[in-house]
Amino acid sequence: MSTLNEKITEEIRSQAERLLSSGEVAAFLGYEAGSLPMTARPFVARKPEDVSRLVWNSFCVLNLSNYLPSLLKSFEPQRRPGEPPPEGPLPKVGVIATGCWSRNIVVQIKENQVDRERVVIVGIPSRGMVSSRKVKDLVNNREILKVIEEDHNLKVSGSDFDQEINRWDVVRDNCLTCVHPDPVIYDILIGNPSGERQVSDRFEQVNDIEAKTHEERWEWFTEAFSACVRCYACRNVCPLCYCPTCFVDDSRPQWVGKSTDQTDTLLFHILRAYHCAGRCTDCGSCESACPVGIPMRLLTKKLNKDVLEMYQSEAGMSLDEPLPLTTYNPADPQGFVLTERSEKGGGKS
Amino acid sequence: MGTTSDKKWEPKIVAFLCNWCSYAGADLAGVSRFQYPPNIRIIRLPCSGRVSANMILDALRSGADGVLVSGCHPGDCHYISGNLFARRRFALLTNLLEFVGIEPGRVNFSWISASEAEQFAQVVKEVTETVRKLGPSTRLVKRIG
Amino acid sequence: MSDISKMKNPYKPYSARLDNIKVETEDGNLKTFRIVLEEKADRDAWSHVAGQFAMLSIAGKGEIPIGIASSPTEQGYLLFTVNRAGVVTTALHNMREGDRIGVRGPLGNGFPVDTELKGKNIVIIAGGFAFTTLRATLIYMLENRSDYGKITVIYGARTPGMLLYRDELEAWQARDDVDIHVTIDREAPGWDGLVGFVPTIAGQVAPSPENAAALICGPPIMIKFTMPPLEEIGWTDDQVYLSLENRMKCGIGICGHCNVGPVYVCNDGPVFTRAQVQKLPVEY
Amino acid sequence: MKVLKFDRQAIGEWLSKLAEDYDIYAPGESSQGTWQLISDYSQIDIKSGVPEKPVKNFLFPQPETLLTFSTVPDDPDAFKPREPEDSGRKNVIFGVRPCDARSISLNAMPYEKDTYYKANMEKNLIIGLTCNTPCSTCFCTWTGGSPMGTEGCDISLTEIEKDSFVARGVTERGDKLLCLATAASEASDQDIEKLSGLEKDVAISTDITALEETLKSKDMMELYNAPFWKDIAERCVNCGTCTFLCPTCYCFDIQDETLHGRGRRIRCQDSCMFPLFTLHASGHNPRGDKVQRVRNRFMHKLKYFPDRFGSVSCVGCGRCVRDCPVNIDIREVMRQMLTF
Repeated sequence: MSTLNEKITEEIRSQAERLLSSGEVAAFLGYEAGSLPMTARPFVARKPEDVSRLVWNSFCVLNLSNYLPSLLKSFEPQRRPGEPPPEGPLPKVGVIATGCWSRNIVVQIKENQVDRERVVIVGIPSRGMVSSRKVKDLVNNREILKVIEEDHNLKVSGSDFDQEINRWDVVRDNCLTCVHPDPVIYDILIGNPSGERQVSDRFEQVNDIEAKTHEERWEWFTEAFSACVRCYACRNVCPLCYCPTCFVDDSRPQWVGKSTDQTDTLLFHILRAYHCAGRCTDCGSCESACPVGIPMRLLTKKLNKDVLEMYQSEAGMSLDEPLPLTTYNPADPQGFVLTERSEKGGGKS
Repeated sequence: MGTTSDKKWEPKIVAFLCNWCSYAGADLAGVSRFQYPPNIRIIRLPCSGRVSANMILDALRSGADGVLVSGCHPGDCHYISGNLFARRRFALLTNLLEFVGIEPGRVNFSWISASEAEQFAQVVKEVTETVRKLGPSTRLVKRIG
Repeated sequence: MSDISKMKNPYKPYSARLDNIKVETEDGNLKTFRIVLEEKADRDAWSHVAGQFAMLSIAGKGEIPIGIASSPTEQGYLLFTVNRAGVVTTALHNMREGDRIGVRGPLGNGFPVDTELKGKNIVIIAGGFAFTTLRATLIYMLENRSDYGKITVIYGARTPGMLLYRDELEAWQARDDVDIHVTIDREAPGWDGLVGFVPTIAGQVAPSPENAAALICGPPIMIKFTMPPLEEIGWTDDQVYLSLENRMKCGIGICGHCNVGPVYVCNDGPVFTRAQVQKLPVEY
Repeated sequence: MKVLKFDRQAIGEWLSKLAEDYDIYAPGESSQGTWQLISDYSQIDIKSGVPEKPVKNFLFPQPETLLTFSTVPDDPDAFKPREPEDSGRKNVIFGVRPCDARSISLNAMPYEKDTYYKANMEKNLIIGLTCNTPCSTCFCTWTGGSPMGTEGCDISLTEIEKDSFVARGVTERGDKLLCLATAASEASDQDIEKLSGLEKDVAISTDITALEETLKSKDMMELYNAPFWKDIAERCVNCGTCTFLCPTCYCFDIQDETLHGRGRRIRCQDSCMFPLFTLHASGHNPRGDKVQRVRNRFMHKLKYFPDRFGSVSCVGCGRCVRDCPVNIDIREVMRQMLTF
């Protein structure tokens, strides 16, 4: 009996092989096995023989669409700024996409970072990815030497322990509160769509923080973000972050200092999250990539909540709808404006 | 903006005003001799749509005790819709700042037209009083040495 | 462990004053700053070799590595010709005579004017605003004229207005112990000198490689096209000295910013022979 | 050199004694092994293997003020840099693993002329803790270290059996600290035997030998031009996780900060993974491509540094292996370089 993930892996391989050997795509973006338990590596298959390296499991935590713009660009002939794109069709790239990843591709298409014609999207309805941090916590941070994944359990073992963990207990928080596990755009679908998920309160973590006083919130914020080393892994694994010069690298003016000074670190996180407003799909890459466990996803989740409540919009749900911050409604809530205080409406949390 | 312990603390408020409405409103307030607190330092911009989160946070980082951003009333923007786009961004920003624990009232927004001199004076009074009650800003203020 | 109190803090600049500021080029983007160290002890301690650089330090803005344009024989002051490009250079360009800056150095190796180059025929080839440390070198050599054989200078800029040190160029051209070829890229009204790119002129002047060394500073593209005509008449890579540039922070071979493969431009350079550079990755 | 035997209580008493004159930092029980200012032995977590953050954060404080100056124009000393005053307070860093401790002396080689680094070496006393059970990501023996190593330590502590430690003074100042341990006893011959037994037994199995020599014997430009860099770099996201967590990544940036009439020049850790690291003011970038930056990091550690200083600039702590978001494993890179 093979597990669900093994079946999906087989299917990915055969689709990738078909796409690569037919020449339909020049490269196929997926995952291969990592060198440690609970790791998987983004991998670009370029030849049909590469596809045997492709895998699918619960540790494919980074959003593959992050690699799409640069991978597509690598197949374009080099040109100077301002030079028109070359005539004729350019090579295509195949990519695996779960619900949130596919929504990020939609955002990228809308922001002109990805050409829909040049991607072959292999959709996979997501069963949620596992947080290795949660697993480590569950085994009291003992060293994990082996993890065998079954459909509903993880068999975790170390030099002096064996433990069976219910997979759902260690699924990442963003996946636990995800309501759109199915890809919103795809060319090929592997597995069956699971439909919209019912989640009792998808913004529970945000609500908990909102319920605090501002003193408590400040305490939480400074404490939770204090370990940051400014490695920018959260920024660099984010498919939304593609600016040629990030605001943290601006020198004229220099918006934030470069050291791990508290103010500079906090400003970085506020502005990074803010730049994702209306675009973030809560894919959880940032939190998964963070080497020191900072919950920066809560900031984007708060923005997602406000965008949904105030502008009835969720990032990347359709190719037709404009991104919420590129449009407006004359009747948008403005209760936060001093001169409009008498009006009813949202805007205040 | 040096901290002077011997003198009584007075809030310092950075005001980002759009050129066409709020700045003109401030101008008219002056010409019309409406009294308002001298605590604001005005920065004129073409449109409230030009005000970015970076600027607001930079003011706080540099030690401003409060920030006021003011533009034309919705529908009156010189650039037709600059303030309507900005309104969405400001709503999200002010919520996010409060979410991380910045005191409500540090960062303020208003719509003031070129003819609303009295309202301008009123808003400045209100913001100054709010910030005065909050006391000197400490969160997100950069400290060196 | 060595006694730290006896070590010199390598990050603390000497305080200095801007003594004179001269706009060099017609676009105003290049200025020569004459600076004087504030403390007599610092002035006395200062000693550099042509081709070395220093970190100019503007408190509050940062530091930048700039080649020293004055010769060690010019006593009492230092010259730096600075192109306005980034944060610090812009701040420097906005400063006035009398303002305080910092200087950290001298740093790097410099040209081997007192060793390998002695007794040789010297060819100096410079393009654009890379003439600065070569000016220092030329003046040093002219002051010690008998130590060197024939000295040939080929210097080019886009337009007459973009030439550095114009007064001095004229004075050198009047001397008979140095052969100066000044060229501009295209014909310009009022210009009766040479016209053509530096590599072309270098090919025409064609100095003999016999007991000679060439010091070349300029944009990478100029260096690239200057080499073939020289190689044609027998120049080899170990006769050619280049000065590399890279982003720098510490200037003393620690911080890692300026490395070209295994070497640090700041400490192992900035002067390398072309033969040395050819063995390095192209990371400059 | 002194060799003492401690039980938990004796260590606790000793640390309390030391806390009178020193700030004591150790991997904290409540912080998943990050360094914490501790006041009580019970707060220390010595089980968790290599702490999350490297010991270099004490030798390159974040940020470190190099100079201070006034920016008030009327001040006659405006913009005249001064060295910051030193509080004189010293730290004891407790529970430093041999890999981290070794990084201090490796980094000291390029920092030979750096007064700040030297001062920080004097300011921080290192109490090492040897590894009886190395982690699966540990490979200190590949790079010239050992799980029982004492290099870079002032005192080396070994748990010879549960809650029973042997402490060896490694440096003179380490010995002086041990003199304050009144509740400890001289180690017996038996204890020392146990210690040497552990030194023989604790091992990290590997087929990698003579890493340094082999790498040094390779041609630099051939390694530089090797085709495998492209494959390694393909999945790299160019974040700085590896560099900031690496105990031997020592590159730094210098920044000026001013506010309200005061200014300081600081240095902070920097990462060669960032494009900004090499960007010229002209816009030209000598390492503008991801693959160039990835290659530079590994070449620096494994080729340029050993060619210049003799050792590879890696202590095998495994932090980058463990925390790289895309699982770039330096052990695989080493193998590729060795077999190329």
